Amino acid sequence: MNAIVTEQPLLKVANLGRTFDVSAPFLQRLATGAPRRSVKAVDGVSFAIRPGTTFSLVGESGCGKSTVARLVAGLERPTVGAVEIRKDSGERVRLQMVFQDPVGSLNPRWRIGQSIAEPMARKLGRIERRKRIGELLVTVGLAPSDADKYPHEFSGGQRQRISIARALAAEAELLLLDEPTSALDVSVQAQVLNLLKDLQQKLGLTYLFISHNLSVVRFLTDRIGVMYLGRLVEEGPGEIILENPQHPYTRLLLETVPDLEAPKRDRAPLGGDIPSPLNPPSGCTFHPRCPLAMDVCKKERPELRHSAAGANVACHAIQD
Amino acid sequence: AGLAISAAEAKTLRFAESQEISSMDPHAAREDFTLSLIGNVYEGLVRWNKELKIEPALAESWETLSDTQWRFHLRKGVEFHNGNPFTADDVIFSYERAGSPGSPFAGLLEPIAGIAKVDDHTIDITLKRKYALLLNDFAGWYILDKEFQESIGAQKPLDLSTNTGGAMITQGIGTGPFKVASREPDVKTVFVANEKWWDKREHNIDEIVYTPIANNATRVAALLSGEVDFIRNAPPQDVARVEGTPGMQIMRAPHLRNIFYGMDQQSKTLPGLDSNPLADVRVRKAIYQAIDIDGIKRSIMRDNSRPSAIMMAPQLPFYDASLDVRFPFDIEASKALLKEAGYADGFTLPMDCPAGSFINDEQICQATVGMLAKVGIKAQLTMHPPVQFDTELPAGKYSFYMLGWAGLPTLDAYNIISATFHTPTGDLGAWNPKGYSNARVDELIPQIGTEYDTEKRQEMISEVMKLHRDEVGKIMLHQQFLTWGMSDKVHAIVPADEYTRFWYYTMD
Amino acid sequence: MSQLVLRLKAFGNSELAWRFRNSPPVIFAAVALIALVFCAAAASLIAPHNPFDPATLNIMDARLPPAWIDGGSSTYLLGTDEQGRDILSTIFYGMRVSILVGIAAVAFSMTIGVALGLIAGYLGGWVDTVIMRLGDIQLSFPTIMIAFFIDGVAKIVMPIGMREEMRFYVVILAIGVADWVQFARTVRAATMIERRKDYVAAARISEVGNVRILLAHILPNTIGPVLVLATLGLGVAILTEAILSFLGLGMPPSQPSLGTLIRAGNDLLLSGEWWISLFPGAALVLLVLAVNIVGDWLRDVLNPRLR
Amino acid sequence: MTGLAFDPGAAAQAAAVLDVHNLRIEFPLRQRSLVAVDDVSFSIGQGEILGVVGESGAGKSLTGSALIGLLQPPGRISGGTVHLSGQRIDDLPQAEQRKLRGRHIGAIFQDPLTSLDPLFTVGRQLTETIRAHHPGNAETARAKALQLLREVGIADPENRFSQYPHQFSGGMRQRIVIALALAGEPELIIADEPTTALDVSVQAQIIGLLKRLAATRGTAIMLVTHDMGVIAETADRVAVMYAGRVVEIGPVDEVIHRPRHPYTAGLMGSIPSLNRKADRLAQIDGSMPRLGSWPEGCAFNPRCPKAGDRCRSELPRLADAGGTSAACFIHQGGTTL
Amino acid sequence: MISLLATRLTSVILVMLVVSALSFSIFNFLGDPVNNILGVNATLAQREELRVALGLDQSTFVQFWRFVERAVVGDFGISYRNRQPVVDLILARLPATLELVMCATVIALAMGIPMGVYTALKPRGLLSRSLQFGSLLGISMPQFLIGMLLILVFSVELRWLSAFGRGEVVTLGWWTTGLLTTSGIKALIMPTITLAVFQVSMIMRLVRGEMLEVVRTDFVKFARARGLSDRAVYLTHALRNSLLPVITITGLQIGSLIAFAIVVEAVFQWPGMGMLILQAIEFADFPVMAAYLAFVGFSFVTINLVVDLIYLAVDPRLRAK
Ligand SMILES: Nc1ncnc2c1ncn2[C@@H]1O[C@H](COP(=O)(O)OP(=O)(O)OP(=O)(O)O)[C@@H](O)[C@H]1O
Ligand SMILES: Nc1ncnc2c1ncn2[C@@H]1O[C@H](COP(=O)(O)OP(=O)(O)OP(=O)(O)O)[C@@H](O)[C@H]1O
Ligand SMILES: [Mg+2]
Ligand SMILES: [Mg+2]
Repeated sequence: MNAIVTEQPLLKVANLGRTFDVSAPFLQRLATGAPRRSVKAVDGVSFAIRPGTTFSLVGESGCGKSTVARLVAGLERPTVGAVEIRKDSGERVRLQMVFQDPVGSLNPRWRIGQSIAEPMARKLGRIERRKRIGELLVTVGLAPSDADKYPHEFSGGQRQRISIARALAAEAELLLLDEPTSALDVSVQAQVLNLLKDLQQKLGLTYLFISHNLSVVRFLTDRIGVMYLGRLVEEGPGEIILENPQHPYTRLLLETVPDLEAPKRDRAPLGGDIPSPLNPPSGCTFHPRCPLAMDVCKKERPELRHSAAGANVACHAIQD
Repeated sequence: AGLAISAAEAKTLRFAESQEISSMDPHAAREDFTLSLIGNVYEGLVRWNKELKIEPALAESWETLSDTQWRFHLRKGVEFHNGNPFTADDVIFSYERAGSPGSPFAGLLEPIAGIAKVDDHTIDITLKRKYALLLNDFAGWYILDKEFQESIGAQKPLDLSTNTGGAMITQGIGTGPFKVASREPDVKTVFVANEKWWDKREHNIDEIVYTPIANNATRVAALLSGEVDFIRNAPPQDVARVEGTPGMQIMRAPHLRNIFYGMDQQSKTLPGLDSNPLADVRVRKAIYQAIDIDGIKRSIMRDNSRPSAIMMAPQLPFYDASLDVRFPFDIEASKALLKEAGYADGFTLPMDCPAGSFINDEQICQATVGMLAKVGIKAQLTMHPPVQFDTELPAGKYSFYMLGWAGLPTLDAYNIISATFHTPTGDLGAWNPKGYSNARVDELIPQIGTEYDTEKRQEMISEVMKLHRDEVGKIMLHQQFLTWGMSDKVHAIVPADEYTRFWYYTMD
Repeated sequence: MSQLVLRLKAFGNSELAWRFRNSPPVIFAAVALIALVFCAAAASLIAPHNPFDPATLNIMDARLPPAWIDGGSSTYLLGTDEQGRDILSTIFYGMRVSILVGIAAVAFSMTIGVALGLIAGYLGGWVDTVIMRLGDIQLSFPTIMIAFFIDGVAKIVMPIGMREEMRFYVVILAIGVADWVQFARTVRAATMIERRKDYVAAARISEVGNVRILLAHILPNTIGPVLVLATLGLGVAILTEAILSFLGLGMPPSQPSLGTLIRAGNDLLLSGEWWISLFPGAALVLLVLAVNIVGDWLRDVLNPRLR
Repeated sequence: MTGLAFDPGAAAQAAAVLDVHNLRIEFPLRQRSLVAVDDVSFSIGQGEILGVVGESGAGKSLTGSALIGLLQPPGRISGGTVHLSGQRIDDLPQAEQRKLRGRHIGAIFQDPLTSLDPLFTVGRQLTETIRAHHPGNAETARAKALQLLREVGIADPENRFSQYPHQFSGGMRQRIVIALALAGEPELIIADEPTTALDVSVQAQIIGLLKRLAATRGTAIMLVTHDMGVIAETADRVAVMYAGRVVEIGPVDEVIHRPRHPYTAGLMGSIPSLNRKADRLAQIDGSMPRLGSWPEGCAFNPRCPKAGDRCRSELPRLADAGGTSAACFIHQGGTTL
Repeated sequence: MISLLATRLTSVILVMLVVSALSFSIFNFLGDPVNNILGVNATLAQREELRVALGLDQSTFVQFWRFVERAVVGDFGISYRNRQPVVDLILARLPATLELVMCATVIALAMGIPMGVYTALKPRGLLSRSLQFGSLLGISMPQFLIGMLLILVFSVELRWLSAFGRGEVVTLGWWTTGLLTTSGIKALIMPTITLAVFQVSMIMRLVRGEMLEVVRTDFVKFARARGLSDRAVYLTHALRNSLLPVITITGLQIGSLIAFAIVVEAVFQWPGMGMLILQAIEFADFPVMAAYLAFVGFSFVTINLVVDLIYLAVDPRLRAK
């Protein structure tokens, strides 16, 4: 949908992995002989985002979506793999992040003007800075005079707008949006989604968008990556994934989403809970819940392969 | 029924005091309190009587064979509490035990060259040199039963590094009027009357229960509430309360202890000054005359003190009342003296006092600070816990300090002047660090120690006392009073040396 | 200026102010506290006598009872002590020392505790382990034992002339050292929560340095419970000083605190001169009670979990 | 029990299990008193599921708490009536209200992680609830508890019986919460956002369970949520709340597809669709005013695209709007949107 | 379980190391016992001799090493003051202090918990308010003041209770108890009250605070929604959860009670460890001081361990792993 799709990707993530050590303290391990335990929060994730487009990560709680965002933001170091953020010119790409929790994402003791000013270029003068803050607030639909207020004087939606203003203040080209609307009411969610879309069109921003809500993803995204227990199980253009899902997990997701349009579907929700990431199932981690599971699924981990439908799928049961 | 009657008739004296008996071993410690209390269990060859005169105890009589040779005739028919007879062997054993290296009594017995047994009840003592105070010293040296000591493995005084003689902490066998019945250190010690005591029993006490109570207020409260019959040292401030309580009384007596300020008179400079004003007798006298000793007596001691001018209580032999005249309290004279000495504007004076060693020591020192301020001397008072004070003072760390001296257990001026008047050299003048120094005094002191002739001794002691007074070697304050609080059922004697000689006590 | 007025007004309308206006005991305690602190702070101006100018003391005036009792003198409203010092004035001066010791001790433990808590909470890992283990060990020794220890060391280390002057600092150290753990634990817990919050991540993405994040972002957000702790700690510190005084480890008679006064008076409890110990005792209890009531109220009001 | 599905239409006509009339909830604060819920009326029939939707702070949970008599003081019911199976319950004394709880009205709260006491086994919590309502010995209570666990779909109930809440996953815990709510065999269950904290796949399981219970047991369910999708899936009728009032109530199909109130309409428009990619979402500007600063007249008027003068001064009451009831003047003349 | 013991064990070792270093510095810092042992009349030579005998003349390091060596096998030497093995001394005083501390703790819990529950559930009643004020007063009064006032009233004026000591004690093995005699119990009353006042207030306030928070939690709300009786809701569910932190604090408090016992024992001449340490400090009785410190550190660690074990028993979440 954007004119510049042929460009080099702005963000490229290759075989990204992050393992967290969640072992008991050293002495305790020593005493009990307990082994070290670790969680593979992100395991071999690869994708790329072209400038001016949106890439969405979807998946259920704990599947590693936020960790990917934090790795990209540089808040965590990858255990393996690399994050490449580069423009053609080789210049550094400025990135910012918008978080899920509207309460925690702004320092409650700072006036919001201060918060917005924090990532601004240091060299800016006081007056210039104020002017810019005012402009940014207007851009996200607030008033310049709001700069002197404290976060608690704003509603959740307004606070997300302020976070977006802060991201824009850094003149970021890449925004990492970690469930920016899941804590909001639908009417307010619509406002924020519209704003995000407007900004992308106006400023040519690139988004890494994280959500567990497929409808929201559909509204905003160009490409989608579906994650399950730290791994990307399906990846491809939004339309293809949503309309013709290949991976059984993607299908399950789509099936269980309650839908206004087609209520009272006779859904057969899958039994079982998401396994603990501490000891994930062997082979394909989805096999215990998978209707298509075969013997090979228990032993071998499927690689992401291009499927006939046009997306990349990691499933033994899908032939290409 | 018989039990009830005897219980009703049995006289129990419940006694409390701030300290604790450190051990039942009379050769292991030399502090006055312990010696005072276990002096009811053990006896020496001689003892002090009610009037603080030496009288025969385990020795019936003695004579000098020469200047350095004494013969003692031991009392016959005396039994230890365990029934063993008392003989010359016990005396020799006790001499060897108390005089052994490491024993606190080694110094006391140092003048003795040896003891020879003549027969079971006669011994000869050879001195290294002429020594005037042998009997005084013997009153504080108690005799133990050789056989018993050997049976419990306590042939040597308690030794902390090897813990030999540990058995003596809770038990002891002597010849005295009371026996140790039971003892829990820090909690309770019970003595019972020795029915087989050799002496005529004047007392009617059957049992003494001793409890240490360190906190002054609690101790007085225990007396007032009737839980104890007798406390030594009712603090002056509580005297009126005790006297005002029906059934209670206070028995007063002057104590041998004199309180004074000692001074650094040797250093060239005092801390914080570029001179040593205290080296100047005029300054010492100025300080002396700035102190309102009668004010202290009235307000702080509540009349339980006697201002004194010489460091010797009237109760001691060789006391010379004509010398005991203070320089008057006179602020103007004091200022004039300071001006004369070149300190018209006063000076700052570091001052160090023990907290809790003497009666109301803290208050007296504070009051002194105020009094000195009136003549321009800014005293900077530091209070020290006694343990630290007693370590730092002999080490010469203080410039102006409070101290008290009684002359115990010798009860003679020699003890006082050798420790606090003599220029510090070796064992002499140990408690006079950097202090008073006078060649004539130093010359007289050893002579006083060896002179048998009482007239000559009196002359020499008076001379030393006068010199020291006139040169203001110390700033004398007062003689403390003993204020013993007790139920009026108790009839006690209050000797100036503060010893509790229970064999003179009776109870209604 | 008008900003200030506005903010004051806003404060006047705030929940806090409203709750305050509606709790008479707290108002009473706050007024008492202000009055006591004022008397203490202005002791040298308002006290009728200067009890610590030795030159003005007269031992003849010693042990006078309060003015309304026979033998009392109107110059000495609450009577005099054994040195002839005015009890009312010694209470003012003593309160000043008590409050100063209390505040300084709390400030000391707060500074150490907050700093260590921030570092432990933010850095985590072995730094955290070491600091918190240290805290555990520290907690194995009750305040009094620590005070004994510090006191003992100070007595030996310091030259004789300085001991008395330095006492103030030694007492502060003795009380202060014992209390840092509480602050550290509180701040550490708060820091661990705050550092995971998204605004910290946002700051890190914006390449704000660690020190600035700690001081400008995290510290202000942990300070609420710290202040409550500090207020309550003040009461405890003043009491601890009194207890140390009772055991002979507190302030010396030359700079007496309320505790020192009570200890001196304690010996006179049975003597009939009750005013010498009772009035300082009452002042101490009143002071600590007022501090505690205010602190307690602050904790209830500021505790988000109780809303 | 036949296992046959209940006919909701018929049930609504029969005596309503719950009948709320003009309910008003107040918070007496400082000087003034805040009215958080006002003029709320609705009824739920046997086996019927009434969905209650609305933005955060609209008063959904308060209404639910008021019905089970668990309003947090100083909040109180200050007007209106509540009838349960024909009996008035809002004015009952505390002790009587307590007897209703669990026995006649069950409740399920949002967070299954915090609804169970962590220190007691699941079995203990179940049996204590059962025995609070039904006389019987420990044996029968245990049997009943196992039966309940089985009913809510817990596998291996015998083993699970003696486990502690932390040993269960979120979805299972919510099942246990439901079992506890059912323990007294109540006629009505108030489910306050029972699925919000759960993952979508688990969410679907819980919704299925609730629907099955309504159908097989005939329990009336008030399902509070702000997820329209869940409502569409589950509810028979739906009440839309805005600023403490019900602005529209009617059969779920009507409300979703043919909303009569401008707020409902805006709400529906702002939900992105899974099936169609929209360029822009229809959004309602602004946000719901906070409690205590509700505007004069219709509370929605500052955000309403169709607001007129009357809306700014006068409060519209719920009235028939053809198909649903809506509180909007547009329908007072009968015109649809 | 084992891991818990292991963590605790390391902290024991850590604490003990620190303690021995601390105690040892005390050895070196707190002054010289020689004067106290020998009295003022001892000669310089005798002082020196005793110093050598006690090892006080040796280098700090050598002294420290000797100390640690012996401390490891529980030999803290011989008290300079009581001239008894320190360990015997501590064991002899232990029952008195423990009895006092335990009685105070029992009173604190028996009164503090119900008072806390009551004030949390009925915060506005007159009784509640009085209790709360009382508890504030309780934490605002220094113990020695309470003790002295009690003595003044009940011993001196009314002559009901004993102002000092433990009264008659009964010996049971190495333990001595005053709980079996009338005079023992009478003697125990005032010190226990003095020591407990602060604790009662603490526990009450703690329970109240926890209760207030727990009562607001979802599971209490849900328990009420299930139709449980108020008794079951508050006294079973709410109280049990409120008591978890109380366990920790009570553990910590028992430790500090041992310390505060110093003050109470000093006022009432209670022959326990507090008196022992006070006298030891007065006397520069290093071995006792060191052993006391070690004992306090050790009991803290032990109490912590017990607290952990209780937690383990009470909180199933901890038992999981
Ligand atoms: N700092 C950390 N230490 C240990 N484990 C972690 C850490 N951060 C994340 N994890 C684990 O990694 C996994 C993925 O977490 P992540 O937050 O990325 O999931 P998510 O998909 O964003 O979930 P949600 O939808 O709940 O936000 C989880 O199992 C989580 O417990
Ligand atoms: N205890 C209380 N004191 C004061 N106001 C309260 C209290 N409880 C709730 N309110 C207010 O009542 C209003 C309705 O709250 P309620 O919890 O019913 O909202 P809700 O519709 O359930 O929202 P959500 O979807 O966020 O749960 C809110 O504005 C809330 O702030
Ligand atoms: Mg996430
Ligand atoms: Mg709600």
